[in-house]
Amino acid sequence: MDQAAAVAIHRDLTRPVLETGRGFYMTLAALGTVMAWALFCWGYQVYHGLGVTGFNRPVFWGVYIANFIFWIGISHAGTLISAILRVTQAGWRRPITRCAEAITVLALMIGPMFILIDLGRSWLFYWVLPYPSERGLWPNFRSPLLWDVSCITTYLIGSLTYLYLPMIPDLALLRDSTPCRRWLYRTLALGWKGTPRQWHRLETAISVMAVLIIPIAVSVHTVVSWIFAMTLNPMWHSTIFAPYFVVGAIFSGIAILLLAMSILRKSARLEMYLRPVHFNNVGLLLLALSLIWLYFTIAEYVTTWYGDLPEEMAVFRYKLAGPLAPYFWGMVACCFLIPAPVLAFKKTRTIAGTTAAAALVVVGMWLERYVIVVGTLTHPRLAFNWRDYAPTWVELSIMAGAFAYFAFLYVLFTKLFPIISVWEWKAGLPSASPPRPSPGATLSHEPLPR
Amino acid sequence: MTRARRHLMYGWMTALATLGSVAVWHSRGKPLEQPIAFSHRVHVVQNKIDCAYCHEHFRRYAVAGTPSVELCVTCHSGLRTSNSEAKKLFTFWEKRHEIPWVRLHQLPDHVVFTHKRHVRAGIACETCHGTIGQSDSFVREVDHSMGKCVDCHEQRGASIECWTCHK
Amino acid sequence: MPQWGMVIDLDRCTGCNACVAACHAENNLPIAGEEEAAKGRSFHWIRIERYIEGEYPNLKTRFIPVLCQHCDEAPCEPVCPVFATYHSPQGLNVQVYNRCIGTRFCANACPYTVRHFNWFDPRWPEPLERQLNPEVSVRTKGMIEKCTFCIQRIRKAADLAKDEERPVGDGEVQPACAQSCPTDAIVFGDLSDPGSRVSKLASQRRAFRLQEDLGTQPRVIYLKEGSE
Amino acid sequence: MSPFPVRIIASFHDLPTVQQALADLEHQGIGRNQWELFSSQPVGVDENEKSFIARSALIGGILGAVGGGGLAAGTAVAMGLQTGGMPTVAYAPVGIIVFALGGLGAVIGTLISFFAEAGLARFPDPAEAEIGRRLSRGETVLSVSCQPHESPRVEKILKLRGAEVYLEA
Repeated sequence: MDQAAAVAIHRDLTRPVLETGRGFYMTLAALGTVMAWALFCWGYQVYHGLGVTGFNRPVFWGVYIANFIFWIGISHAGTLISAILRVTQAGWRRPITRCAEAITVLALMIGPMFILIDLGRSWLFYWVLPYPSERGLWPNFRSPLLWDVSCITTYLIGSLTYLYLPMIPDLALLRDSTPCRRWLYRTLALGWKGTPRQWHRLETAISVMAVLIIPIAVSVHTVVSWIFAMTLNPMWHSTIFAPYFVVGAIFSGIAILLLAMSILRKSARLEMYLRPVHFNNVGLLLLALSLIWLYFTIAEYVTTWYGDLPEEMAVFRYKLAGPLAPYFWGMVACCFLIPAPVLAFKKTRTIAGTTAAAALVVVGMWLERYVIVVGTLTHPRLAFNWRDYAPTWVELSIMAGAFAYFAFLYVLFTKLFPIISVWEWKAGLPSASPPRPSPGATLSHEPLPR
Repeated sequence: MTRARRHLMYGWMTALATLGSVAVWHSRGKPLEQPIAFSHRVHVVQNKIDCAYCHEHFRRYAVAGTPSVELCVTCHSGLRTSNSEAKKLFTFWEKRHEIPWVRLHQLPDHVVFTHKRHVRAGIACETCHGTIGQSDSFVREVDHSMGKCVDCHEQRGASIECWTCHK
Repeated sequence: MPQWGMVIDLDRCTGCNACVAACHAENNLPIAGEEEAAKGRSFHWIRIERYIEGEYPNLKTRFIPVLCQHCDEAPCEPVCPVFATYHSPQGLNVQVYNRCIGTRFCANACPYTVRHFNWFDPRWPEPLERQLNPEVSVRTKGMIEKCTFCIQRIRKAADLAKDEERPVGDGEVQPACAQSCPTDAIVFGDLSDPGSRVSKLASQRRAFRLQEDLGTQPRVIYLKEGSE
Repeated sequence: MSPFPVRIIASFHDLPTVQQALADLEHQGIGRNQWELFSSQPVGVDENEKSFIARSALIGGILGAVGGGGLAAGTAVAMGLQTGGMPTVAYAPVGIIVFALGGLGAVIGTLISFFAEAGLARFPDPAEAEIGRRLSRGETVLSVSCQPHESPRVEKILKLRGAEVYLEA
């Protein structure tokens, strides 16, 4: 490989790690303020009880659970997409895999937080973990919430591993070349030396993980959907929910990945690395998912409408023509009507076009979660109990805090670690096809000077 | 292992041991101050008075009950005691005032417990109350932890269904 | 082992709400207050649902007292992650308040919407806080609660019967709602005893159960209103 | 104590040159056990040496699945509480836990065997700081251990291939 090119890549990709501008601190301060306010709101809620939210009977869940599903969905950005691209050996994946995997790990730190916030007695959350206690009490594995605990734990550990493994050579690189935070990189690089054996084992481990993480990711959103589908409630008790949620998750994941790419491109000056072709390709993926999402949505709603069961139709009408109609039609507009044409034409599938479409999809998918959770709960089977729901300032503040927290963590991540894999990018250069044969053993012998 | 590392480890071990002993000491509890320095030992061991004589409700009710000042006086009026503590009893008696005994055991609100059922099942007082009958002081000896209850219920084949004990 | 059940004769129910009040007094139900009740946070372990049929002036109002149905195949039970709700051998669907962590999953899973959540710590206007029942715990914020079939009364009757070495007799246990019903519409007893009053009523042809098609096997059996 | 007292470290600009140098060394009787290669880029290795990672993932997965099944079924039996008319051990939930914890076991198995095989998570050798610096500049580093009398010859071969050589005792 060209030495100069390697040096340039190294410089470009580690620049965001090394150079810290005023914008960085201002961003962190702004996000930190929102987070502090949200933290105060959460404290307020724990102190007074969940009554400070807009929940009531029968709407026992609301914005919090909608956010839980939304963030777990976002977490499908990374690992799943990057795993699929790796397994299919798509060459254009190189600049976006780590960016996506980081989204996964960070979103997985946000999502389960909402379950904690949603608990009536948050301080007892550890009762859902299986551990021996003097009471001899264990959690109930029949509960879909325990399935979630198990699957999300697995997914979090799996995606952390999957983020970490390809990062080791870059951590070693930073350990050896940066003047700052060396202790961090030395600890995390674990003594990586770059011997052929290590490289080979790394590639094996990454490919094993890529295969493992796909079924794990699918299982996570499957069990998230089963929280709803396992109940008898109208328009929750649906067999389509598991694949519908998985598709929605990948859909919103790709959208947030596009947004992250677009922001990073500008803020970290990575125009040379995140090129229009990447936006084009990810945009096409987004288009495909938009169509699949539409198909699932139609399948879900048309069967309900045709079946015309009174309990289900109550929810159906509330969503499509009742107070939730703005949310529902907003979702349709944001998930399909606007982004699909934008993504379908080459002329609009530009960086700006895909970014705008992605932003809409993120909003649309949040609306979808909200409509699913609230729509059904407002209309339980016994009509005497029907009631509306509106979130209060506490819920909205905590939700804003979660978004700020995610952005905060992401900014911090890009500050600490190169967001584009340096070694993978170098390995992807055309001149750098690594020679595969065993060194020393198979090369021809030239006459040697004595 | 480096020197610093070893020191750090010793530090951790000391901290853990300290924490552990503090926890043990704390759970043993301190003796309670009562309005009269009453001694169970004098009554139960020396004078061979049955628990039921003073804690008279335990066969029939949920609570065992503390004796009324009247009950104390029944015996003590016949005794020529020069004990200063026993004299305090008569000041309460003369004022027709119950002795404000400090309660030793208080189960949480969510627990159902009746002395009656346990006594009728043949459980001796000492099984839970330990050696308080031989003691001069008031130490909280009863283990109120759920594990203790469940273990005993399991051993004796009593119900361990949640609603047996929780309300 | 008795299998507790309840029969509610809708023909006799006048919708007077005596059962609701009695239940409040017996089971330490907090008073939500006007403002909270308007938000849908009232507490009534038993509630009288009103359904109005017809157009003015030809109206007919129907009442159904709805309480926890103590389903044999209760949808609320398996979803609890911490076993705070489960099925007792006597057929009661029980809620262990102090084990509840407040996921509210059970409340969402219940097709009868009879579970209540403590949004705040309980409050009683003066002097109602002085008439709390010591045999029923006071639930704190963040817990789910619901009708227990007045389990404290069942427990008391069973305790007495055990002392006297006999089974609990029919009619010996009366939940507060049944006791206070002026028209005797609510009958409680052992469904496994064919001679009990509740069994006899339940075997009438008028008997039906709420949302029977869901397969939840409720323990509360309603008797249809007579159609003249 | 290594039988080779002298260690020569040389850095090259690219991998093909290193391979030529290695061929030269082998011709001179310096075998596989005497050199070590460090690269900032993926390099191939002898494929005869099979990795255990995939099998370790499988073993971890099986252990996790068995553990998960045991945990879910064991809990149900130990608690013995009936819920929703379900059997004590309900198969569908157990299956889900088996799947989730099987996945967890496989991930952990992969991670552990990767660390073990790649020789990671060990205290680094201080000489590697210099190697690391050179790697971070995009160079490829070759470290050759040899007897003192061989060292001039080795050094010469390496230099002829364009390496920057520095000696280390």
